[in-house]
Amino acid sequence: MIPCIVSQTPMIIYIFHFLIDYSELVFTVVDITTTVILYLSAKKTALYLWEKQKCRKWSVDVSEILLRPKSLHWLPLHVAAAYLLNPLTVATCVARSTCAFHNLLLALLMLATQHNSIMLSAVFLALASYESLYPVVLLFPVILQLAQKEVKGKLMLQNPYLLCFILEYTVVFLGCLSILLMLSYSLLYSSDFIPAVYGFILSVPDLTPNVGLFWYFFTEVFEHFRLFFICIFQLNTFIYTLPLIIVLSDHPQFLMFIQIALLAVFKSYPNLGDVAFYLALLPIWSHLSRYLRNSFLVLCLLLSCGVLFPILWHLWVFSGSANANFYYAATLAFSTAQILLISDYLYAFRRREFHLKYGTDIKTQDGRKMMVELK
Amino acid sequence: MGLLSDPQSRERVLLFLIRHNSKLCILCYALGLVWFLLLPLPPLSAPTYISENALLPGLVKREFVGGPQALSLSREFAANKALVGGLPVEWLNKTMTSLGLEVHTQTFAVDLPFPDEINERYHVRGTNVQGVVRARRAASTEALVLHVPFLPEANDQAMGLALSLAAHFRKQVYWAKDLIVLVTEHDLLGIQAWLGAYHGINLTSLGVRSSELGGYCGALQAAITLQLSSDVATSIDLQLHGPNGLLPNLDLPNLVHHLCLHAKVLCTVQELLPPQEDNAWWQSMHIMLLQALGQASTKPASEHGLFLRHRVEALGLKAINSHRQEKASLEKLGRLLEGVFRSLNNLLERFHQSFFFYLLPSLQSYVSIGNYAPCAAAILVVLFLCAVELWAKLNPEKERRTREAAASNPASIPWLSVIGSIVIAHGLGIALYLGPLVAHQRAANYFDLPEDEAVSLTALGIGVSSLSLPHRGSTPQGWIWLKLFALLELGMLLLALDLLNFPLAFMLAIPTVPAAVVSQPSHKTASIALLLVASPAVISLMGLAMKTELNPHGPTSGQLGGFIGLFLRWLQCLSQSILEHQSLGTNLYPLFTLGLFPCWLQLWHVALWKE
Amino acid sequence: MCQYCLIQVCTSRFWFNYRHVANVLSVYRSVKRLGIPDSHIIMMLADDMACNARNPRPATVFNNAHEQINVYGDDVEVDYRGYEVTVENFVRLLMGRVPPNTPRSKRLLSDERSNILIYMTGHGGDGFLKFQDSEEITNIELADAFEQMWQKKRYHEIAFIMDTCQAVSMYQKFYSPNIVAIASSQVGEDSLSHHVDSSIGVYVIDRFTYYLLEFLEKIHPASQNTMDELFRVCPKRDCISTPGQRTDLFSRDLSTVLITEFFGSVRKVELVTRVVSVPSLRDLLTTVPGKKDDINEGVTLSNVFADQLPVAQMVQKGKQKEWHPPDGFILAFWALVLLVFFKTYGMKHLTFIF
Amino acid sequence: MSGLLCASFNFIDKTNTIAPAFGFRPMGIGNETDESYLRYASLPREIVCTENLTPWKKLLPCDSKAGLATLLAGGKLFNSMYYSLGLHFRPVPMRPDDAGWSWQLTQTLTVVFDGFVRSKLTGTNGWTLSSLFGRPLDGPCPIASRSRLYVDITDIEQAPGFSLNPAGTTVTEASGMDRKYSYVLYNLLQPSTFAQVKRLNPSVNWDADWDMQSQRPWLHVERFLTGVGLHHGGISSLLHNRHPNRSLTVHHQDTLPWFLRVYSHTLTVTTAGKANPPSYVGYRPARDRERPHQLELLLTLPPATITRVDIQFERALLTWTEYPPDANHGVHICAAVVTAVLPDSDPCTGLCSENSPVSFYRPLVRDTGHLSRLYTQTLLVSLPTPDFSMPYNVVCLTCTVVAIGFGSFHNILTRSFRTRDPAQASGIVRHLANLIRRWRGVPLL
Repeated sequence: MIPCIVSQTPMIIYIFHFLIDYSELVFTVVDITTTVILYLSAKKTALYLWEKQKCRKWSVDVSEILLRPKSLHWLPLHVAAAYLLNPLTVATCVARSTCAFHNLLLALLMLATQHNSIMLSAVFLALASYESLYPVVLLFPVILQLAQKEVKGKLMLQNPYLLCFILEYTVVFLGCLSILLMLSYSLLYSSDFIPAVYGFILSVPDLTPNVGLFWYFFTEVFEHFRLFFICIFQLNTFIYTLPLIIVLSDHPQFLMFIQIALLAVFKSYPNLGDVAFYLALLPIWSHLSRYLRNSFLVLCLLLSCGVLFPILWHLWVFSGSANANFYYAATLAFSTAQILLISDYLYAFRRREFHLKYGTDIKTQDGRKMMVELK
Repeated sequence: MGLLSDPQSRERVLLFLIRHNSKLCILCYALGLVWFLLLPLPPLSAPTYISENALLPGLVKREFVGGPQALSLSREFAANKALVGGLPVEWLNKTMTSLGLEVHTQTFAVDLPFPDEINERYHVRGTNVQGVVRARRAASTEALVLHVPFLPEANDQAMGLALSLAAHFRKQVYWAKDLIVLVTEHDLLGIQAWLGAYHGINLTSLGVRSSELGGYCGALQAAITLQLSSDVATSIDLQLHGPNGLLPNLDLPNLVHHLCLHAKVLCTVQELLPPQEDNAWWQSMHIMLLQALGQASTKPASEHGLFLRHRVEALGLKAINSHRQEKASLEKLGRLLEGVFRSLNNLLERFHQSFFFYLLPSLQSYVSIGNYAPCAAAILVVLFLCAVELWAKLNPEKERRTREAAASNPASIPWLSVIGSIVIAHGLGIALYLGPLVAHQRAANYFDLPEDEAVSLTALGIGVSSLSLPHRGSTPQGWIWLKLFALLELGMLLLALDLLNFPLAFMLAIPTVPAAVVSQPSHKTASIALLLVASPAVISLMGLAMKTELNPHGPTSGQLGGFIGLFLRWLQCLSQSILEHQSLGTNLYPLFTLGLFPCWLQLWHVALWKE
Repeated sequence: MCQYCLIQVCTSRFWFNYRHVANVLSVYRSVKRLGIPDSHIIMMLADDMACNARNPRPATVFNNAHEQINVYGDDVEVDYRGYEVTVENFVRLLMGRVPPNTPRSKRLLSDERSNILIYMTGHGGDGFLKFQDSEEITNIELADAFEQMWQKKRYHEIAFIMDTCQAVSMYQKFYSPNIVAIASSQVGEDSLSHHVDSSIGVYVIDRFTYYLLEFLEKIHPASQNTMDELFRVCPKRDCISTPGQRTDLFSRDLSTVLITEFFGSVRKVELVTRVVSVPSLRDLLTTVPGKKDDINEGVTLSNVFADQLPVAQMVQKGKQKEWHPPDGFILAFWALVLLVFFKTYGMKHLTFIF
Repeated sequence: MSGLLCASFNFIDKTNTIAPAFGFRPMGIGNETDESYLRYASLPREIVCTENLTPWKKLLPCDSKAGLATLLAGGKLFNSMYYSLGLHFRPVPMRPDDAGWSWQLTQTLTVVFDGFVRSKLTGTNGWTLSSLFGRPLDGPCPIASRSRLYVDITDIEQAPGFSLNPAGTTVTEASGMDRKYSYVLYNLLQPSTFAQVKRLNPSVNWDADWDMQSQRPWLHVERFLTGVGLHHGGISSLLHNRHPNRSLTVHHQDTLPWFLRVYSHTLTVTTAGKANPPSYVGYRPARDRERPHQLELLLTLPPATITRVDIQFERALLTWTEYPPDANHGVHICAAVVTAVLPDSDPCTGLCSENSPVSFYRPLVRDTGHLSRLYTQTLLVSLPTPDFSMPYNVVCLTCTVVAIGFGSFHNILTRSFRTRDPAQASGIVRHLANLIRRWRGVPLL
């Protein structure tokens, strides 16, 4: 494991080798492209949701929670605005974090997936996971999404078509990945970059403060527990994939969204750019807002964290009058807020599904309104 | 999570909040106020102590005997000052060299955005002189600063004392940190230039052109700014706060206070005698309020302040010569300083043991952040409660509205309707921030005013004109969104301020919070009245009035009493604060214009909301 | 193998702990006076007081305000100093589990015949002793360390002297045989400093050690004082704390044990009858040229000195071209991009993307 | 070594050792020595004190019993402005024009006394051997082959009322074109030296009004930190070339620890406001916890200018066990080394020029001029520190947050929705109610 100052992949470094001179321009362009792509993919998603809603059979009196063409019509615009006008995005762009590229790749991946082009999605997925490892987990939602079009028959594991499709796609993906790795090898004639990049991501050696949970924890944790906790935390990042697949198997879109959001919270070096990205996707699911439970609380938390981060950082690092704990507290609050947000959306989604199936107001025999709860 | 997940209990809590909201708000507000009033009393204000072991105050034998030398040097300095009619650089060079110091000079030049009428300066040219006592056996990785600001008509004795102290220190072998004797011109501008050059950065928006500095001594650990204009002193006043309410680590004032007790020199803060037994509460409250006002004004208490901004613990010592009996000679003061510097020299780590956030009811007791945070919290809670209520009021609306929204055009998506006024408010804030600097030139020529008055009048003009904007919302419920936004913004603002500069935050919160909570189109008059009281102008005016009231010396001569005088002084302060923001980076003006004013304007819109 | 070993530990850094270093050094001085050579003394000083820039009397450490004796002396040997003084090093030293490249002066060369005197001072608490103000050694760790020493036959008898706050708590957990322990203060008591030297500006010595030294000054290598007198050196009225001692682990009766068995070393001279032939210095020298010659045959060094500032080389090296990716890579890269593109949508579908 | 000299050399490890490409060329004969074996490390925190001096003296022929070494008493030496002990070990030719070679061990000790304070305290200008070292010389070391005492009177000769007694033999030596060193030599081995005086105690005196402003050396280096706060920062070096009309070529070598994340693209070299690109930049980036940054520059300093070398860095956060015990004091950054070949006219004291009779370094530089190696100040960088008392709390809190996430997702993902009649209160309430009902004999819920 050889973490150096730069722990980017050889490719991106090589590309920067050309772009470094006019980087401001590059980053602005990248962000705008991302916005456009998000717009396109959101449009596609809206259509997708609409058709899905049409072709399904609903229970009675669910009219009020159904999607409406008007809202769907304005949805892509909202998404684009939410990304481009988000102060976090602007901040990321100003800070020139390579996270912008990462977001671009994710957006491309989504677009490609929407367009059911196996090759492209595989390429972008490979690129994304080549850049920062974690997007590997997006493999499953992508497969599910594509399978809905490509595979005939029900999406059951017994279905041989599905199996061979999964196989095919995985092979393509791995192929792209290995080609990328080989390219970077041919770039350096050494494979040092693999530990340098992925080792750096997995075994968290750089403890520079960020908005995540890892840095202060691994600053303070006792030496002999370090490895154990690293395993636990990294596991925690990936562990949600399986249950999510089981529960959301026929809503790959939402699955993908939740996955991206979770990565943004639990990855080892999270940054505001990731948060901005999945916040930008929220408008797609604005029809869930009815079932959100503590949106206001989350709103306040996120806002105050946004204010507290720079201030506590300044107090700790520049005026030296506060210590690390203050900033750490802010990161804790931020993570909690995000977790609440995501779990809320998940809850709302399932609740809506439930109501779509059984109707919005379920009555008992004597006409009292039944209440719904998780059991 | 139980509360958050179980729908029933959440409903119940929400209902409870909404039902008793007004009571709760009043309760919290009152709690905050009362708590603040109780702060000077024992359980909340603990007795001070020195928490850094390494200081070892008062163990050393004081050997300074340079009293007469100090006197003669100060006389000589005064003579040369009169001769040159400014800072006698050559003389200082010669003297310091003859005393064995390593001398470096730095010339600097600053151009203020507009002439400063109070100190009569516009294009400032100056020189800083810096004499270094190299620690013999240390690798000059750390340094202490003894800073003597050059004042045209005062501070000669300070210069003499500093020089003779340096001469004494030069002979000693026990230094682990270099000692810099620093003489700066043009009070804050000079020290700003020096610190900027020393750290190779510029923290202000003004370009300071300064010559290359020599004689670097590594990291500055602590600085003492000395003001002494008489041959004897009756008391020493500690000047604590720097720009933007920064405070030195509590150990530093404690150290000096401890040594003063040791040397039997009276030591005060805010130039007020330590509280006596009878009505101790009011006296300590008085001191505390003065400190709070000082911090809230974001103006450094003395030249030491800028050290604090560069992460150097610093303290201003101002010797006062009143009619009291027991006087301290220069020699005694010199020994006091010697003690201070030897203690600082003993320090190994940087100051980090004691508090950075505190209020001083007196030098014997302090209020730590943990004890005053509750008032801030209580008052912020008021805003939060109010916001929750609004949100709850909005929620049933929201669903109906979304349905309509789907049907009708998107422009009536509820919160879109208020974006206009929000943008306008902030735009006006920016205009108010930039306006004076851009427009003062023209205004001055047009009305032929002195420029700084032109500046403040422009600001005032922009501010007032912004009140007469159309307050027309398209939707009946729009004002709720607007108010919600304003409340959140105000809350965030105050939250941020509470961390940076508590006194300022508190003084803003006291008037603005009730106004913000009350303001509604339904009861206009009350909300308008409150809002007027809470308007930035009135707040700052009140602050100024309070300051003059509490000022121990009473209103200084040459100021008109009464409201007119107050108003004129307020105008001055306005231009001053703009100037200081430009030259020293104090953030009162941007805070008021970019932060408070837009919030207030939105609330104003809310109050005058028309269908 | 040394018969009498001495470990002295001062565990506290920072200038204001001057007195702890003074304690250790004054004990060091008096035992040297009683004949223990430097090679048998292992001294750990957590910070350098003598050459600390804050010390007005450089290269000296005094243990009382009159500054008669400089306990630092001119030939002091500090074996572990500064950051080297850690719990790990101390325990390793006791157990002899030092890394192989450790010099002899940093090892405790003792066997089952050696009496060891351990003197520790620093900032203590109930059941622990702070090292360097950052880590602690607990009394249990210490007791286990002694037990291991005993098992590995690293000592015959140990005299353990401790001058910290609540020092008694440190020896309560001992369970290995042949240890006699003396501590400056009971649990819950602080052991206080004796007095200030106002010209140096610090407390110069702790009370217990001060009176211990008063006692040791009277001892000379042949004196017959016994260990139990050691327990009476510092009555409560002198050092405000009450010293404690522990003798139950010690097999012999302390009134028969001489102080000098721990605090001094009486060397036994053994007369040999046979003549030992020592090779003379000249012989050694004569062997050197021979070695030198075959060196010359081995490597032929050009008899010139290296150019100290090879500007030419550096400039030439500075001019070398910057890194450039292999052409193969570039070709492959762009080829791949185009391939992917056309594979997915040929020219005709370009419109289809947007 | 560490045992021999009581110094903590065992702290030298790969995290503070660099392999300079061009600095520190072998001082001995033989160009062919392989640079790949060359290592350079320094411990900026280490203090030199009596316990180091003592073993150093023990290496001398008759340790401190006789000869010059008797002067070296810790008390006086360590009370000086500057002192340095040196041990140099190198191969040298046996005899001139001889292929044979042998090892040479050179021990150097440099002390700078504070003349100013002495003259202030004792009101006299001048010094005697005993006033500097606390005692005069009595006799040489008997087994020494060469034992001499030089007094450099180059500048001071012109001083009014200059006097030196007892007079010794004066040696003047022209080194270079315009510079002339003159020394007074006392050869301790000559019996004549101790013939008239029992103990040799040379004393130099001059009149009060002459100030000791000797010419300052051509090359002067200053190094300092810039920036405020614990995140960004910069290290700047000022290299003064005071030579009126000759530009100097210097080699600037810097070692920075890995936890300062130095950005090589921020390296700027400016002379009088204009960029002055170095003709060679050797930069080897650090690896976390493995090796430090290594920066070597070849600079050309125009005559009579100040050249400024800036480089920016960011501070990294270490794990709480990696901090030194006095973490809030900061860490010391070891000095940069500036190597230059100065013209012989450099007005520094004879000691630093190889051509001076006291020097054992026979000409090492082929062209005229002598090698001089300047070490800058060490720097004190304060690092951002975590709260050392927090580990348990942090572990608990962070795990709690993760647990909240896990718990809530677990809830939502594993359970499914059910409808329930709100009339019947949930769980425990119902049980209580039932208890009461049973007691009252009312039908249960």
